[in-house]
Parts: sequence; structure tokens; C-alpha cells
Amino acid sequence: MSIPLNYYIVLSMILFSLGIAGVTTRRNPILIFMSIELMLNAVNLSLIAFGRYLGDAGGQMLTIFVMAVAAAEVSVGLGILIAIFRTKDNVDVDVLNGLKG
Amino acid sequence: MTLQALLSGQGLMFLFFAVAAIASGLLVVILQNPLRAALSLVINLFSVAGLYLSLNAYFLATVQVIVYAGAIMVLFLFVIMLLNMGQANLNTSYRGVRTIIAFSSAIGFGGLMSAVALKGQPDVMLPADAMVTGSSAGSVEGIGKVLYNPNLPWLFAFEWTSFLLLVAVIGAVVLAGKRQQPSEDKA
Amino acid sequence: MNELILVIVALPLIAAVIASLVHEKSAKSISIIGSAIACLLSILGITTGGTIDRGFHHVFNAPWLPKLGLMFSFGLDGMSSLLVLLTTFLTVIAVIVIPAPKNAVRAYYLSILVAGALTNVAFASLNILLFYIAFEAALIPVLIAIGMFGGGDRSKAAIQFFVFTVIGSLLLLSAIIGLRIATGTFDYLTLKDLVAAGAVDPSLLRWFAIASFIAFATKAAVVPLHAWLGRAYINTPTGMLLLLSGAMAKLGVYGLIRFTLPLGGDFAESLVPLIVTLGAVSVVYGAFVAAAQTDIKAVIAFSSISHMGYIVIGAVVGDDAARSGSVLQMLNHGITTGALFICCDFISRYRGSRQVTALGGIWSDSPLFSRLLLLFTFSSVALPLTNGFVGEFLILLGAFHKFPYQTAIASAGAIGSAVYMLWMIQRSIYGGSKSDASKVISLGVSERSVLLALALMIIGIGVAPSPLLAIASDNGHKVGAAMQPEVK
Amino acid sequence: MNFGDIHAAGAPILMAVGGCVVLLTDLASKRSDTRKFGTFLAILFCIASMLCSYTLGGQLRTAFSNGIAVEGLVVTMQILLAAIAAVTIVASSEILQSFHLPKGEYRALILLASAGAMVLVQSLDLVNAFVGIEIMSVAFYVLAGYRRAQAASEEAGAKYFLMGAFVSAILLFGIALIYGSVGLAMKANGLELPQGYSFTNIVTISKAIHQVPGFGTSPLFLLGAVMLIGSLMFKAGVAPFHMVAPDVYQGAPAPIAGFLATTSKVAAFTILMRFFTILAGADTGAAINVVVIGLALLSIIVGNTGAANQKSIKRLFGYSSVAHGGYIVLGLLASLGTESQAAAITAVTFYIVAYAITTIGSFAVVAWLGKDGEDADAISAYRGLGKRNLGAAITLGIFLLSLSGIPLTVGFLTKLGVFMALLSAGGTWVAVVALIGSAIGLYAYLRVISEMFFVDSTQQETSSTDGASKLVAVSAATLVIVMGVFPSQALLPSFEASVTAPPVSGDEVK
Amino acid sequence: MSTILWLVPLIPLIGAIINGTIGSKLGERLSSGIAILSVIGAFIAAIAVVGGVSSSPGHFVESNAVAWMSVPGTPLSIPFSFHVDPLNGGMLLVITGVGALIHIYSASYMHGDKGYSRYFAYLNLFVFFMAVLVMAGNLPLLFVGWEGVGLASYLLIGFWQEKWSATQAAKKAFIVNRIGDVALLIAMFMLYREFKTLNLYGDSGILTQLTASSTFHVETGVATAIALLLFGGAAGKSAQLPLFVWLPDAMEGPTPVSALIHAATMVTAGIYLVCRFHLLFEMSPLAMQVVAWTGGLTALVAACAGVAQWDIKKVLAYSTVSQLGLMFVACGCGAFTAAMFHVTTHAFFKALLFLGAGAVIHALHGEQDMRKMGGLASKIKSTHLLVLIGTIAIAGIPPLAGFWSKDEILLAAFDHNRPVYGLAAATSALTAFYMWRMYMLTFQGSSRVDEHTAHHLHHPDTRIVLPLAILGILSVIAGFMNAPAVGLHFYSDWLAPVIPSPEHSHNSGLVMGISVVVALVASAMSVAKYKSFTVGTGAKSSPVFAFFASALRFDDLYAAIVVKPLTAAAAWSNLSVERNGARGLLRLGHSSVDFVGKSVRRWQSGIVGDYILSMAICLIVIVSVVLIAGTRGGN
Repeated sequence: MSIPLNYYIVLSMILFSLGIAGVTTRRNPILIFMSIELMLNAVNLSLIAFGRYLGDAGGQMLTIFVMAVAAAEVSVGLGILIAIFRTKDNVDVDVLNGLKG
Repeated sequence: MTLQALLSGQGLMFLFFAVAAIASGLLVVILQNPLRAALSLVINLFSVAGLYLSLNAYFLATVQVIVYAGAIMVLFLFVIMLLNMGQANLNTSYRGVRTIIAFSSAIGFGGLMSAVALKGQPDVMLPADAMVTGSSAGSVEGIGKVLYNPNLPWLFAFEWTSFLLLVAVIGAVVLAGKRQQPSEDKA
Repeated sequence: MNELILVIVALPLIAAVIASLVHEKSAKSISIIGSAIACLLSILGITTGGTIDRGFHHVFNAPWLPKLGLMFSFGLDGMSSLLVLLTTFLTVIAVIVIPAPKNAVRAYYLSILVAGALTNVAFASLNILLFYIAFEAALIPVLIAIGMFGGGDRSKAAIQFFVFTVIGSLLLLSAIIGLRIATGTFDYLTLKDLVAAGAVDPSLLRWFAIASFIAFATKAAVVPLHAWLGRAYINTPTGMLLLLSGAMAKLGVYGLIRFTLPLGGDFAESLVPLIVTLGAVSVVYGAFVAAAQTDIKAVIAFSSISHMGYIVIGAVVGDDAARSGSVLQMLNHGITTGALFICCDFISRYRGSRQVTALGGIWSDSPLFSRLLLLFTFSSVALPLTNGFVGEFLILLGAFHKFPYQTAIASAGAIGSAVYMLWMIQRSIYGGSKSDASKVISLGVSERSVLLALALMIIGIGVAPSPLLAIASDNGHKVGAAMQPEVK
Repeated sequence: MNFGDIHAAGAPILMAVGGCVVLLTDLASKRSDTRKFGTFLAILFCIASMLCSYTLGGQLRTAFSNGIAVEGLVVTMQILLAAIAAVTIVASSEILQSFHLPKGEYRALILLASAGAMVLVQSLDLVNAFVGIEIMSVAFYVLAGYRRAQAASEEAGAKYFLMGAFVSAILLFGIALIYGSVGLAMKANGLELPQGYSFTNIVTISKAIHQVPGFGTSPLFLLGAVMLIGSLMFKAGVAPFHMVAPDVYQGAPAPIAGFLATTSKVAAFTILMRFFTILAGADTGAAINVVVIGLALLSIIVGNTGAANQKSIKRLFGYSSVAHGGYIVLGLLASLGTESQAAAITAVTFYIVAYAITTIGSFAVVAWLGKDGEDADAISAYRGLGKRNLGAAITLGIFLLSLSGIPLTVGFLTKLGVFMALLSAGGTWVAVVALIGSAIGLYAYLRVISEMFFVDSTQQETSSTDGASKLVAVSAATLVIVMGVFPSQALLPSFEASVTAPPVSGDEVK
Repeated sequence: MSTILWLVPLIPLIGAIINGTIGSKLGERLSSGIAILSVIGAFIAAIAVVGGVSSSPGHFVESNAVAWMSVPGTPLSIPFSFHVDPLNGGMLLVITGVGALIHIYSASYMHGDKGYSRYFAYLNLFVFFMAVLVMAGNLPLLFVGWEGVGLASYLLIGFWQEKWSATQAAKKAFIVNRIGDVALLIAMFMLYREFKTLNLYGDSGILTQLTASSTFHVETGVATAIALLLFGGAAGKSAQLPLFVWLPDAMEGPTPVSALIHAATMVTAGIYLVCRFHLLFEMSPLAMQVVAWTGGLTALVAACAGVAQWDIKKVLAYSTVSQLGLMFVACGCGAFTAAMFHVTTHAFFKALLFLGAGAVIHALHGEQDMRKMGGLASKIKSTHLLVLIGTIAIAGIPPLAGFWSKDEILLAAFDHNRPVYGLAAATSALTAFYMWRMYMLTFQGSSRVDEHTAHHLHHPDTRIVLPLAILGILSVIAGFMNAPAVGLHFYSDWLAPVIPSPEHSHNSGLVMGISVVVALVASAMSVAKYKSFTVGTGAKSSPVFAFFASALRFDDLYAAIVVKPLTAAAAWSNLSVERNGARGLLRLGHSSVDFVGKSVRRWQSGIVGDYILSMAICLIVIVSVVLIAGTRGGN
């Protein structure tokens, strides 16, 4: 007996909303970024699940590209975050409020 | 799909990995110490990789473990160490009512989406043939046949992903690279 | 020849361009030449030459954005030819009489000539989108003139003036587009026929009537929508003010006669009582506020709200005599108020102040100037045998049998105008000469000839208005046998 | 995959290759002499890409197994993107010089970002679109924070990155849900996937919408569609996802800000246009349309009132981009309703082209007035500019008048186009709110003009050294006036002919 | 004949233009010469015209019509056309005749004034406008003259423009006149609405339509309204009760001006208008009552005020207002001929008195206060004699002109409106009293003149005495033009074609007796009281005297109920409506935009976390809205 598709989808949605919770509540940019990775992961899961149940390779293909994108984002994102927070003492995203109004 | 079916072989594996994923995901959000959060994310990645296996996506499971868990998370740990955030930093991420709103909105969002997912779709079971033949869609050979097949739409995207990675490399070098001219000190 | 209007519009623009390139000293002479020739040509415009099409002569058509329906289509009838003549005439005077501010001579002449040319485009256009574009684009040179060369709080005045008028004209834009969608064309003549034939759905025409009335009432400073006028007129440099009060304010009333009434369908007719009441209120309100001013330029500014009240009544009341009187009064107001603003400019330049308390003794110092000023004042007060009386009398006479009460209130306004104008004259030019010799207002040859020309026109129109009335009566509204007072 | 396909995707490829070539030449040669040569090379590639897409002509076809589409809209947008890239490279030579920023990498990033945008513009398949968006966004994160020595630019980069990453996750989840719902629906109704198409292809989606009964309102698809539209609106800077615009445009150096504003809008609106065309047919259209019109009106109000009492001119342009985003969406939705979709799409495309030119010009003026690279951001610095630097004041004045839609500028024609579309689609109340918005906007822009011309100041003559951005600003201003008066002649020749056909949607493409 | 008609107004106009433009260069002699000749020319032309009128069959002479205001496509076409008939023929003679005399008089009176030629230009301009007013063939042309004389009086009252009080008085005169003019204007519109033409004469003229009353009926409401409005205009011009305050202040102008404008000609224009429309007035008894009562009350009020004045010109001014009141009493009682006759006689003796007073003031180097005069009879004998004649005439003592014309009025009042007769009788008594008071204080009694002016008294030259003499003679003989008691009714026959002469009243003897007794008793009382007047005795003036002195405090009344509220309304409309109302609207718009803008800018807090959170929340909201709308709608 196989597992119905909905289980996978609900699981990925739960993980996705956990990711959102992480992004919105965290103050440390690195952890925000990790939560985004978590969200991406959840999406990959749902993609593969859809792909599997539709018998179509599209899902897995997109997952590959997502991983490539995640890698690219990590490299650039961490680059930016390091550039900023290297000199600051506490790593807190609320410090970045120079531009407002 | 009764409970007891869930507990038999295939279902058990899914249940185990699902619980692991959710737990580690929750830890990533909750833990104050970034290091521990990173490690719990790694666990999460592993458990999702396990789920991939249950969905016959063998190639992706391995890629997930090697690239995602291996390379990306290592990078994260490296950066955490670099910015010496190892020990639990002082300001907790709790920001008063905002955090409560954020948390409740996230849960609301999750609930909304899952309600949508459950209500809309009838219980889709695996098609009979897919179960039996254990087709090689998920294996490296299957992925390769589909990915590089010229009259399938994904080749175009694949080519452009290379340029994406090129941009990422340039970006990383430009942003975090050493300064060329000393004069360009902090404005 | 059909391209007459094009030449009248293009000449000042070319002069403006040349003036802005050439040295400052000759900038003035070039501008004068350009605008003077345009003025002479516009006299030619009055004669019915070129192709005639449904009451409009000198009709000229050229595509601009055919896909959008926007055409360069010009045509003059009696009314618009008079107003074009008025605009070009005021441009010439503004350039001759008022010296440009030292630091930006070229920009000053540029703004006046461009403003005049665009107003002419608006007066002569037969394509309602072209009218709208000229109607709004003409605001830019005025905005710049007020902003750069204006008086005290010029930046606030400029912004308020521009935003207030543009909001009004945005309503007009939505109405015009509404018509375009319903009928598929911006061409005024076809629209007029369609509306006359009742081929356009009335709710759209109702919206057109309301929106265009608000836009044109704002421009003509009818009372509730006049808030911009006070501060704008006081802070506008006199050269541009001649155009703003003399020609552009008339765009509002011209719009009412040309667009709101014919295209507004029968809903526009039902608006007439409201407009006439507002006109009467403007007359009285303008008089009251003018009486409370101490700055002579402010007195004249608010007096023009009062005069515009008369003109608006005459324009909408639907009686041929009143409408011809109203068109003539537009011309008269341009001349009289223009002359008053010029004198006001002289006084403030030679006496250094426009506050009534600081003036006095001009009568004995500069006799010719003060006598001319007195004549202009009495023309503004509508004394018989001056131009003011002819227009006002015809308007009130024509309007009386339909709206007796409003007309009575409006004629009471004549008392008000006597009060504040004579009160201003008494405090500003009579009394012993308090100031030393340097303050004597000495008129150069050109200034003297301009003022005398204006004086002659005032008396001329006052004594022999019929030729102008004949032209003015051709304003696209043949009401058949006019003035049958209904049975008492 | 034959030569025809390569030609179809030629424009972005040329740009990307150009990026690599520029990068390599920069590395190979010595430091000093690369500025002139590098710029020239970059522009060469841009022109090449323009020619490549121009020669595609307007006839409708797809390539790379229906992954990308070739049509008038794509051609126009690609030429516009290439032009924007070229102009930005020219305009930013000054800031590169004065801040000693790496030149080769900068030009490469611009070209690659533009390439990503082009891919997005022409992609039919959401996967390609996703990759294109990511290339563009990643390049934007770097460009935003390019001047890393300056705190503001750094902060802009970080903010743009964090929000961008979050939104791309949302976008991805949208695509995943659409993929799933389309797949399941077609499977359930026994519809076969057309040969050579993937589930995430817009054609398949529109097929599903049109042929599967009730699919339009199935919750999963709606959720996916809303997420997709929401993230695209973030890229286009439409409220309530507009937060990024003011901060990033103020932080980033002016030419870069100009590039970010225009490229992201052009790309995002094209894909939005494509997505709305297929949605318009479906019964989902009603629900989403109402919500999106609400968002558009919100962004008009937010944009215009936000700009009202701004202290910084770049933030002013940020808010005005939100407002104009709202107008474009309004024009888009209203025009889709009408029977003549082609004319409507032309109007909206014209609006996007006009807006791009105005924004590039405005930011070029800000750069031009900056002293050795530092932008003249505070509006009080513009006080009495009319007397100090008349040329700059008039140029900025023209842009401001065009943004507020005053006749004889291109802004007026675009405003006219939107109003006509709205009123003919019966949206009178929507038109009234748009009217009020434009009046408020007028007040905001007029305040700047009054600062420049109507208030005299004591600041001394500013000697502007930045010839390049001056050239860009002045040419953009003349274009704004010329397009305002004779739009048909001035426009890209391909525009008129090519944009006649509506974008690729359901049935016509086989 | 019709061309001569044009000459009457045009010659003074040409004189005015010459004096106005190049007058100052010509020197006194030449410019006054031109002015006098032009008025005399007009006088001769007037005589020729009147001759023409009396000889012509229809008793009127008309000029050809020159187009003035005409709107093609409408029946409206107003020409410059003149029409002289016995009614305005008589007035024309008075205007140009008395005008000529006053021009001669002021040639010497204004000697040495630096605005000499300007003065004569204005005077000629006045004669031109007065001629146009009287001869106008249609109502707008009449209005031209009507406001034209208002302008001339403004210019002349404010002639000495250095004096603030002079320009103030000029402004007041013009504005009060304007109020009347507006009433006339509205009357014109109503007439145009009723008769669909503005021409007075000719076959379709208003007056001809009125005479053929059978074909034309105006229900009394409209007729009353028009009549009252016409009377309003007349009241403005002829200084009747509500609008008389400007005339006493008009004394600021040079004395000849007062003589010409504020005694003889302009102020009588109101009576001319009422007499011209006498048919209309006769149609509505209410209007007649109003005219009668207003006239009566004005006469009494002015007479009371006249008694208490110390300035010699003010006395004469109030006396003019009072006499005008009497004329309107005559009109109100239907005796239009009597009214016109009194206009003519009043013109002569009032001009005489004013010029005499002018001579006195001239002699005393500008002294106008009667308390500083006295005992001048012996010093300026000729002036004294002529002023005496004038005083006797105006006091209504037979056989001089005043008696006859006033008697006619009293008779008419006695027949038709007994209470108004009472007012009129009291007025004529008071008139006699204050006129003799003026005569006694000026010429009789001990000389209170300070010695400096006394010993080089300025003796008036012939150019002053000659006009006085002529006017004196006229004051004496004019009465006999229309003395029905004695069988002389030359004047009423002259007016017969225009105004039907009144039927013979049987109790004329009684009325004549009463008026003679009243006049003599009042004169005797006044002479007795002021024979031995010294400044001291006047000190204890009773409160009533002070109340009368300030013209029954009408000025303060108007200041309180008219001027103050209007200025307050002006200030209020300028401040609260203009500043706060209209511009307040703009500020309101501005602040609301500001408020929304501020909240948008606060939403843009700068913290990334807030941005992402707000995006997430918005997404949730949108998703739920779309889902609810989408699924439930399901359309």
C-alpha cells in the first residue's frame, strides 16, 4: 500500500510554513537564510512528490535547478552578509535601518 | 489509508522521516544557538533525503545529501564560525508582539495551505504500473535521459543555470573578496 | 489662406526660440516683432477667409496622432477670432510695456510668448483633445513665470495654482475620453452634430457637462473654485498676469460656450440656473473681498473675479444679446484689467510699494498717468461710454428676463465695484504729493503710446461697439429669434 | 534544437557571452586602459543582441521545445532591455572610476542580469522563467550592494537579498503547486500532455484552464497562481510588495538604481502580462482580477502619497515607480478585458517603454549632479538648481513633468492610454481613484520643480564632472519630449508591426 | 433742424476736449473764453431747437439715429438719437442758460487756481452730459447722461484733490448716485421686458405705448415696481430721503459747481425722469403716495437741518434738498406741471443765492462760517441787494417767482393729499425762517468779521455781479410765467402737449392766503430773532438745535446700519471665506495627503524583518480572499 500524495504535500506545506516562521521571527540574518533554505527544501519535496505521482520527470528536473539556485544564493548571500557583519559586533538584521522613510 | 497501513513497511519509513523532518525543522526555528540550529537543519536535510528515497528519487537523494547537506551546510557552519556566533548570542530573537504575530501568521499560513491541499485533491494513490515496475525515473540514468534530451524543455534551463552559477561566483568574489585599492576604506 | 492660424501660433514660438538664442538686448525687440506680426495677422483672422466648414472659417486639418484620433484641426468663428486677437494683442503689450527681470530676460520672454501661442492653439482648436492639451500645456509657462519671477511666496502660489487647475482639467480629460469612447472621435464638429442628433447616451453627456463645467469654472474663477486666484494673481509677474487674467481666464468661459453647453446635452441646460446663481455670487463676493484689500494689485485681482461673474452669466444664459455682450466683455475685461495691471506695475516700480497706505500724491506728480488710470478705473466700474458698460449692460439686459433675481443681485455688484475701485483710487493717487522727485512716474514713449492706445480702445468700444458685437454674435449658438420673454 | 532555436534565444545568449568576454578581457589586460575598451566592448554586445532579436521579425513561433516564445512583445522588450544595459554601462563609468570599483565584473554583471531578464521575457515555461528570474535577481543583489565601502549600498544589497531570497522561495512554491495541480487535473480528466510540452508550460496551463471544467477555481491552482503573481509583483514593485523599491533605490548608486528599477519592471510585467492573458479567459479571472485591481489602486495611492513630502529624490523616484507600477497593472487588467487585446497590449508596452526611458533619465540626472560619484540625493541640494545648472534643472524638470503626465511629454500619452483603457472597460470608479492618485503625484513632483526653480539659494555653482550620465540624461529627456509629441515615428521601428499579435496563450500555438 | 440738435451736446463736448487736453497751455483768459463760448453756443442752439419745437406740428424735434449698440440677429439695436419736446426743451434752456451764466461767474471766481483749465473742461463735460441726459431718445442714452453727470459731479466735487474731505465727498456722491443708478438700470430691464424696446419716443416707443393705454395694460404690480424703481433712481440723483446725505457733503467743491450742479441742473434730473414717465406713475396710486410722502418728509427733514447750520453753503444745500422734496410732493400729487415750473424758478433763485454766497465767501477770502460774518450789507451793496431778492423769492413772498411756483405745489397738495400739504406748509415756513436767518447773519447785524479781512475786503468784479443781476431779474419775472390766480398760464400751455395742464382748483385763493401769511410771519420772526445776534447768545444752543445741526444724525444712522455692516462683511468674506474657507480647502487637501504619506513612510520602517513579515501577512490575506472569492464564487 503506497502513501497517498496528500501526505507528502501536507508535510511539505508544514515544513514551508516552519520556514516562514523562521524567516519572520529570526533576527540573525544567517538563521533567516537557513530558514529560507528550509522553505526551498520543502518545495523540493513537494515537487518530487508531484513528479512521482504524476509519473513525470518535470518535478525532479526543477528540483535540480532549485538546488543550483540555492547554491548560487548561498554563495552570494553569505558573501553579502559577511561583508556587512564582519565589522559589526552583534549580528542583528534590525541594525540595518539606515534607509527608511 | 488506515493507521495500521501507515505502520507497515513503506508507511513506517515515511512516518519516521516525516517526524524527523518536522522536529528538526522546528528546532531550526526555535534554537537560540546558531550552531545547533545549523546542525538541526542538517538533520532535516537528511530526513528529507530519506523521503526522496521513498519516492524513488535516488539521484536526488544522493545529490541532496552531498551538495545540500554537505557543501551548503558546511559553508553555513564556516560562516557561523567566521562571524564568531558560536556561543549563544545575547539578544534572543524574541521581539515582543511582533514575534507572536509572525509565528501565528506562519502557522495560519501552514494551516490554510494544508486545508487547501487536503480539501481540493482526492486521495491520489500511486498509479498501479509505477508501483510495480519501480521504474528507473529517479535513477541517474533516468534523470540524465530526461535532462539532456534536446526535444525536452529542460535543456534550455540547464544551460542557463551555468550562467547563474557564473553570476554567483562573480558576486561572491566582488562582495567578499579582498579590497583592491587601500583608498577604498569604509565610507 | 487656411494656414493663418498655424502662422499666428508659430510666429511667437519662432520668435521665442530666436530670442532665447540671441543676446539679451535684442531678445526684447525680436519678441516684439514676432508677437506684433502675429497680432496683425489675427486681425486678418476676423474676416471670414479660407475654407468654411459649419460656421468655422480658416479651417485647417493636419494629422498629429491619427491612431489616437488627435488631429491638428483649427477653425475660427467670430468669438474665437476675437479671443485670438485679444491674446496676441496682450502678448505684444506684455512684451513692450513690462521690462523683463534682469537676471533671466530670455526665459521671461520665452514663457510669455509660449503661453500666448498655446492659449491661441486652445482658442482655435476644433479637436477637443488638442484643446485639452493646449489648455493644460499653457499652464507650464505660467507656472515657470510665477515660480521664477513672481512676488513674495511665489513657490506656494505657483504650486497651488498649478495643482488646483490641473485637478480641474483632469476631470475634463476623463470627460473627453468618455466622449471619445462613446463616439469614437475627438473632432468637435462631428461630436456637436452627433450630440445634436441625440446619438450619444445621456448619462455620458451628463458626466461631460459636470466635469467640463468644473474644469472651466475653475479656470474662470467662479466662486467656489476661485481659491487659487488670490494668491496666484498677486504673485504673478505683470507681463504674464496680462495673459493669465486677460486671455487664459477667458479660456474657461470660452469652454463653457463652446463645449459645455453644446456638447452637454439637455443636462447642461438644467445646469444653467446654478451657473447663473454662482455667477451672481461671484460678482458680489469678488466685490466684498476686493473692498477688504490694501494691496492695489489684490484689489484689481479680486475685481476680475467680479467681472468674470458677469461674463459667466452672459455666456450661459442662452440669450443671443447676452452672449454677444459676454464675448465682448471678455475682450473689454482683457483690455481694462490689463491696463489696470500695467498701471499697478508702474506704481509699484516707481513708488516701490503697492500698499495703499504708502501711496498718494500721484495726481499732482504725474498728471497724464493718473488721468489715464482714472479712465481705466471708470472703465472697470462700467461707466457708460466706456467699454465696460456696453458688455455689462447687454449681459444684464439679456439675462434679466430669464433670471430676474440673479441679475438684480449682479447689477447691485456695480455698486460694489464703484465702492472698492474709487476707494482704491482715492487712497492711491489723490492727496498731497508725499514723495520726493525720484518717485514721479515718468512714462517713456512706448509706455505712453500703449496706455493711450488702450484708452482709445476703451472709449472706441464704448462709443461704437456694434462692429465688434457683430463679430461676437457669431459664437455658434443660433437660438433663432432671440429674446421672446415668455408671457408674464 | 536547430539553428532556428539558437537564433530565437540568440539575444540573451549574446548578452551572456558578452558578459563572459568582457570579464575575460578585463582580467587579461592591465588595470588602467580597460575603462574605454571595456565599455565599448559591452556596448558592442548589446547592439549585437539588439540586432539579433530585431532580425527575429514579428511572426509567432516557439523554440527549445516550446520553452521560449518569439513574438512582437518579446522582441520589443529584449531590445529595450539591451538598450537599458548599454545605457547603464555608459552612465556608470563615473562611479566606477571615482570609487575604484572593479570595472570588468560590473559590466559582466550588468550584461548577465540583462541576459537573465531577457530569458525571463521570452520564456513560456515557468522553469525557464524561474531560472531567468534567479539569474537576474542574484545579479541585482550584487549590483545593489556593489559599492561595498558605503554603508547605504551595503544595506541595500543585504535587504534586497533577504527579501529576494524569501520571495523566490514563494515563487518556487507557486510553480510547484501549479505544476502539481495542472498535472493532477489533466491526469484526472484524461487529457494528454501535448508533445514537447511540460506541465509548467504556460500553454499547458492555459489548456488546463480552458479545457478542464472547474479547474480555474480549484484551490490548489488558485494558491499557486496567487503565490506566483505575488512574487512577480514583488519584482515589479507593486504594493503591498513594494517595500524594496524606496530603500534599495536610495541605497544603490544612481545608475545602478536606474538599471534595477527598469530591468526588473520590464521583465516582471512581461511575464505578468503573459500570465494574465491566459488567466483572463478562465473563470478564475474574476476573483484574481478584483484583487489585483485592488492592489494596483493601493500601489497608486501608496506610491503617490509616499512621494509627497520626500526628503530624498531617489526615494521619490522609488515611490513613483510603485505608483507607475500600479498604473501599468491597471492598464494591463483593463485592457485584457476589452475585445481588442492587441491594442491594449500595445498601450501597456508603450507605457513600459516610456516609463523605462523616464526612469533611466531621472537616475542619470541624479548621477550627473553628484560630485565625484556621490549622488545628489537630498532634495534640499536641488534648491535653486535652475540658476546654478540650468541644463540639469530643465532635464530633471522634463522627467518630473513626464512622470506627472503633463501634455507634450510621453507621460501624458501613457496616462491617456491607461485612462482610455480603464474607461472603455467600464472601470469609472477605478479611473476616478487613478485620477486622484495622479493629482497627488503631480503635487509631489511639483514640489521638486519648485525647489529647483522657484526658491533662490546661496549654494555656489556645482561643477559636474560626469559627462557620461549627462549625455544619457539629455538624450533620454529629448526622447521623452519627442515621444510625447510624435510617438509613432520615434518608437522602435519594430514596435508598431511586431506587437500586433497578442502574447502566446492557449490554442494558437501547436 | 435735426443737425442743430446734435450741436447742443457736441459744442460743450468739444470745449471740454480742448480744455482737457491742451487747456493748461492756453492760459486762463483763452481757456475760460473757449468754455464760456461753447456753453453760450449751446444756449443759442437750444433756443433755435426750442423755437423749432414750438413751431413744429407735433411739438417735438427728433435727430437722425446714429447706430450705437446693436446685436445682429436680435431686435436689440440702441441708437444715438435725440428728441426734444416742450418738457426737455424748457430744461435745456435752463441748463445752457444758467450754465452760461455760471461759466462767466466762475471765470473770475476760479481766477488764480492752478487747475483752471481742468475745471472748465469738467464744467463743459457736465453740460454735455446734462444735455445728453435731457435730450436722450432712448433709456440707455439717458443712462449715459445719467451716470455722466454723476462722473462730472465726482470730478468737480473732488476738484481740489489735495483736500481729503473733498475726495471723500466726491466718492460718497458717486457711490450714493450709483445706488440710484442701479435702481434705474433694473427699471430699464423691466421696461424692456414689458415693452420689448428701449426707445422712449417714436411709433413703438415706450411712452407712445403708454399713451395708447387702451392697447396696453400693465397690471398695477409691475407698473408700481417700475415706478418705484424709477423713483429710486430719481431719489439717488435728486437727493431724496434715503439717499440725500451726499448733497450737503458736495459743498466741498467750488461754489459755482454747487450752484450749477447741486442747485440748478443735475439734482433736477430726477424730477425730469418722474415727469417724463408721469403716465406710468399715474397708473399706480401707491407709487404716487410713496413719491408724495418721501418728498414731504425729505422737505421737512432738510428744512429742520437747514435751520441749524452755521456754514452758509450748507444752509443753501439743505434748502435745495428741501425744495426738491417739495417738487416731488407736487409730482406725488399729480401736479407735474407745477413741479417742472418750480424746477425752473428754483434754478434761477437758488443759483442766484449760491453765486451770491460765493461772492460773500470770495469777499471774505474763503470764510464760510456765518458766525464770522455780519454787517456786509453796506460793504458789498450790489451783492447784498441781489441776495435780498433771492431770499425774498425763495421765502415765497409774492410777487416774486418762489411764491407762485410754491403756491401751485401747495395747492395741488391741498387738493389731493391733505397730510402732505401740512408737511409742505411747515417746510415753506421753515424755509422762510432759515433763509432770512442766513440773510440777517450775513448782511445785517454787527460785523463779526475779524479786522484783517475786513479792511481789505475783496470787492467782486463785473464778471461776478453780471450773472447775479441777470439771475435776479429772472427770479423776479419768472413767477409770472405761470400764475393761474392772476390768469397767466403761459408755462402750463407750453407743457400741454406733453403733460396735460391741471384742472382749475376752486380753493386756490384759500391756499394762497395761508402761504402768504405763513411766509410773512416766519420771515418776521427770523428777522426779529437774528437782528442783534452776537456769538455769545448762540452758545446756549439747545440739544434740539444740535440734533438738527447734524442733519438729524442721518450720517451716523447710515454709518451704523449700512457702512459698518458692509465693511464687516467685506472683512469677514476676505478673512474667513477667502483665507480660511477657500485656501483652507487647499490646506485640507494638503494635510490629508501628508497624513496618508506619513503613514506610508512609517510603514517603510527600514527593518527587513518588518518588510518580510508584512509581505507574508499580505500574501496570506490575498490568498484567503482569492480562495474565498474563487471557490465560493465559482462563477
